[in-house]
Amino acid sequence: MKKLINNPDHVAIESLEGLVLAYPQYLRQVKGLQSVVRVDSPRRGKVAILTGGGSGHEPMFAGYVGRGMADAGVAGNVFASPPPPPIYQTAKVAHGGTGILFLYGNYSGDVLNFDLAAEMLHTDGINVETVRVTDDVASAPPDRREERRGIAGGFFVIKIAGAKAEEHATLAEVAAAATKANANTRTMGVSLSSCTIPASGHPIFEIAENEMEIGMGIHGERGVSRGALRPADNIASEIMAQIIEDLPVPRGSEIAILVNGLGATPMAELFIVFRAVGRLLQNAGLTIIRTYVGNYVSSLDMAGCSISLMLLDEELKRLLRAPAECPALVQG
Amino acid sequence: MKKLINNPDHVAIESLEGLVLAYPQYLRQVKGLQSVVRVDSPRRGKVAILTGGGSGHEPMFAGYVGRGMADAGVAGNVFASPPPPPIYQTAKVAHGGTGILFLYGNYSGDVLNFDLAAEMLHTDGINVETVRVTDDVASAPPDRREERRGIAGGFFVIKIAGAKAEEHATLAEVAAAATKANANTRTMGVSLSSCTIPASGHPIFEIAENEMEIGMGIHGERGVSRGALRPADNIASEIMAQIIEDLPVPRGSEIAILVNGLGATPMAELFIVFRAVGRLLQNAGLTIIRTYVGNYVSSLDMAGCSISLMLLDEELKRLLRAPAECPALVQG
Amino acid sequence: MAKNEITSQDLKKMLSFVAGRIEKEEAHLNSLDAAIGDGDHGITMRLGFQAIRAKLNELDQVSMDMLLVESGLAFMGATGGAIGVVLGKMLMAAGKSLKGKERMGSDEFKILLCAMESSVSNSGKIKCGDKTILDALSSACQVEYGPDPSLTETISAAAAAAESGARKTSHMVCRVGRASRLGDRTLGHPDPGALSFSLILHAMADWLHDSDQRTQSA
Amino acid sequence: MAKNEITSQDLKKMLSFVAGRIEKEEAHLNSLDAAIGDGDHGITMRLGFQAIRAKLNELDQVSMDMLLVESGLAFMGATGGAIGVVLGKMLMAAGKSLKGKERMGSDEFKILLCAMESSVSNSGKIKCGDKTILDALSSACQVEYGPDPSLTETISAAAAAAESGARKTSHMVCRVGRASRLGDRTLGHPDPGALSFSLILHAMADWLHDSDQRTQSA
Ligand SMILES: Nc1ncnc2c1ncn2[C@@H]1O[C@H](COP(=O)(O)OP(=O)(O)O)[C@@H](O)[C@H]1O
Ligand SMILES: Nc1ncnc2c1ncn2[C@@H]1O[C@H](COP(=O)(O)OP(=O)(O)O)[C@@H](O)[C@H]1O
Ligand SMILES: [Mg+2]
Ligand SMILES: [Mg+2]
Ligand SMILES: [Mg+2]
Ligand SMILES: [Mg+2]
Repeated sequence: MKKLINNPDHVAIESLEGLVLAYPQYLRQVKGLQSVVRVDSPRRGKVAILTGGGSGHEPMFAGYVGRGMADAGVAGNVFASPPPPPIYQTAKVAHGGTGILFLYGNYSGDVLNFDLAAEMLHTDGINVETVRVTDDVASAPPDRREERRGIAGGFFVIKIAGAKAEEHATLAEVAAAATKANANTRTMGVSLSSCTIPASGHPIFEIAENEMEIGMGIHGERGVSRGALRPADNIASEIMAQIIEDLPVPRGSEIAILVNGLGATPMAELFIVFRAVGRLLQNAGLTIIRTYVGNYVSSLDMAGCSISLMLLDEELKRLLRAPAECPALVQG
Repeated sequence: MKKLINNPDHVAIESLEGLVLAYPQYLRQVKGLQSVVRVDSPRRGKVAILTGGGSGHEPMFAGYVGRGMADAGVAGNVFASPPPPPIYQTAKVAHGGTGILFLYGNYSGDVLNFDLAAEMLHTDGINVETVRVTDDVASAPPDRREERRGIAGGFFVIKIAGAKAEEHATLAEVAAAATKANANTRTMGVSLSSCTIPASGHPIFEIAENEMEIGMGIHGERGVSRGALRPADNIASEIMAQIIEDLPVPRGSEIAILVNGLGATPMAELFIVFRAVGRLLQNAGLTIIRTYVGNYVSSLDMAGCSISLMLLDEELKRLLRAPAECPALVQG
Repeated sequence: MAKNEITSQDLKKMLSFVAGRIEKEEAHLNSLDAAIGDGDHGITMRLGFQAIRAKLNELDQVSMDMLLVESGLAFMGATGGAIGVVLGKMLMAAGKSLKGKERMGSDEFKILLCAMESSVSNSGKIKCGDKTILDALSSACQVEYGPDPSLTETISAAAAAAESGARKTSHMVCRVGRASRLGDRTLGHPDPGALSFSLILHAMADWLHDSDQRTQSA
Repeated sequence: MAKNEITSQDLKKMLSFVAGRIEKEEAHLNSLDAAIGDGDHGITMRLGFQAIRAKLNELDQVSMDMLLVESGLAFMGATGGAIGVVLGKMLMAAGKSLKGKERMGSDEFKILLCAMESSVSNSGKIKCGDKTILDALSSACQVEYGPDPSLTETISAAAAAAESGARKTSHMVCRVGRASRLGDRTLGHPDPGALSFSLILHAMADWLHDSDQRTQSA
């Protein structure tokens, strides 16, 4: 294991502290906690969006806290949901009086911890709605879509919910927009290498020098097929075929695309993948309203990428295009 | 070698095509060439900034073409300067009638090719000024600073020159701002792994599982010290000490910082490095006007990072803060 | 004769001993979790028990029930993840079952086990056979003891049962947790949470055995 | 008797043969460059000669000088990097030295070598001993020939001299190019560009030998 770190047990907190130090214009750390809120929190009258989950997916989650995005981000240890107390306390700091949307990936650890925190907030009389991201096509069949796990598509859901909340929508409206964004988003990834949890020091799975696995999850969960590494064009078309089979997108539709690096993938490779994706989509008669290419939701030092597609309607298009300013996204 | 690519000989062009397809709002490809210009080129009356160099450093160079940044970016093959003809032709497309600034890293291949292109443009009666980036502290002693190579600090120089040109400054003024930015910028890197040129398939140098090299260049050029991998805090302080020794920065100075990933380094690690850097600088009584953390100038799939510091005066501060919109940087 | 009861002071020492054991098993638990989950279970357990140990050092003259409730809170607060809530709640339920007691003997321990089991199964989401900590816990609850067992005998038997329950999870397919989407790939590997629970009981039994010997030789 | 002159048609075939040889040496040249530079020299040479080959296929009935000038332009345009300009200019200078000639014999070739050398050393930035292609090129220019050598003999001797010049670069320290900052680390490794040049001359000599044999047996 070769990492630019100090104590392996302090990776989550030190990375968060670095983020806060780098972007004081957008966020501040909640005192004593492994969490951040918008620098201008609480915003009175605005629904607060709280996101979070295990660390190791930087810049997710805390990197998406800012204007037009989330109000709060709570980081657990590497690959572990944060516990209820910091979720609860961070929510209290971010709450602007009109309720809170919990927005996170659908993993049982996260569900257990966020649900407990939501109960504690309810006891305090604070309204909490929850939307769980379930964009990973590979993680369960279509008839059990609600069991799917959440991966890079969570970026789109935060973007949409954040923009909706910025319009001073109600909690129900913000939750509805997030639910729609999630329902319209599909992601599938490909892994070329394992990742290594700092405190463990060992790769979490084995993969041969010439192998890749399509559909692998961001914690090494099994995907849909393992085989010899193929050219980027073939990988892109296999992934897009799986996505489009799961979410039929009629010709003429408008969409957004995210080609996401898992942590150890050079930008050049992501652009080569997007080149294939973009051409496929143009040939399918789709209009790409906006493209995002980069490290948006990582898996520690895993090599590989994921492709996320969000099908847009007029509302989603408007919200996607709305301005945003946070460490991991600036859009005018 | 495990890469998301197609033909190894087509990495440079396909990555550029992907970039153009992803960001049609900022740039367009020059027909038939491995180069891009701003989507609204030529901008009449504005000095055009042309940057370029070998591929493999994505998002440098083409990713910095856009408003408030460069007007044109010419990509060579991996680690090879582009030849004179595409530089010349791209310059002609971008030229707005008031001259061109050539802005690139100081490598003999680049110097040879860009100088030839500049001669060709002079023959056509077009004014060309050249500023070569020489920010790499490790590459030559202070008394031979003009021999130093250019690495991640080129990002700052493009940002400053781009903002200056946007103010409709003259060619001489833009060149002067770029020269000042370069004179005020220092960078040093640390490598944890080699990179592999796609068409070669072999790592360009060996480094043991527990080793790192401080000061190594972005093509594997030897650095100042090789030794056992140390904690991020120690690496950061060693690099900062070398930078500050080379460019004394009085207490109270204002600076900009870039913590740059070399291609295979997770964001979490970059934030941990910046945490150390930021604290050191605060303790040194310096004010960080703006921080950039991410993959700004990569070295294919090399693991490691570099730290760049630019000392600001009033003009540089204004230009640094000016808006910019290009694939690799959006700033309001 | 085996010791029949322990006090709050004993429990404190016992928990600290368990913490040490869990820390030693970190790498082993990580590798079990890497096979079917995300490879962090040993780390999480260590962090949780480190937090328990730190909390125990703070607490002085605290009743048995509060010792366990505080341990549960400390564990949950320091870890997160699935196991944080599940084991945290188990410890709190264990504590509540001892409310008003100054000593824990065999009977109290049996009740405590049941209380822990309820805290997991009452969540409604998990049942036996889902390949979780519950499979080890239920096995421990179902032990049939001889007449009037000592606390040491009770915990030893529970530990053995938990271990065999944990072993049996190898033949189960995971339905929940970060491992749940692996489906059949989880066959042949035991559930790390179940194994952790059996380790905890074994460590408790070992501590009691040692303590019994100390008493005898004294 | 060795063939004494070649025509434009011969030159075309010869260049194409050289291209094939260079392609075969790609990995070797990369590894030489990896030792002291950025590891791309073999790739660049292959791309350059592939471009020359493509250009030659386009050109029909072209004079000898234009053949080389066009090859130089093709090489430079397809490669970039330091070697693109340097070898590109060398080829163009070689072409210009043949202006008006329909055949190249030993004398023409000696003049051509000198023209190539001037194209490099006139840039003013490079001198012998700087560990570049120039060190192989100058060695080739300094050969003392016997009386009235054939073209084959001339090129063979030049190739041998270039090779020994390239070998000697192992004892030099790099001053320019992407390798220049390595300083002493470049000691003990030959310069890849110098070696490429000797490979080119060797391939030309080999082609001539084969061609001479074909002529004899015909
Ligand atoms: N919903 C659940 N109910 C009960 N136990 C669970 C549940 N989900 C997971 N577990 C237990 O947690 C263990 C995994 O713990 P750990 O690896 O620390 O957390 P995570 O799954 O969040 O990475 C599993 O082996 C299983 O025993
Ligand atoms: N300024 C120069 N003048 C002459 N030859 C040079 C110069 N710089 C480099 N070379 C030659 O170019 C070779 C390296 O070529 P190559 O690796 O293809 O280009 P780059 O150095 O741009 O990666 C060196 O071995 C040397 O012979
Ligand atoms: Mg986990
Ligand atoms: Mg090169
Ligand atoms: Mg786990
Ligand atoms: Mg080279």
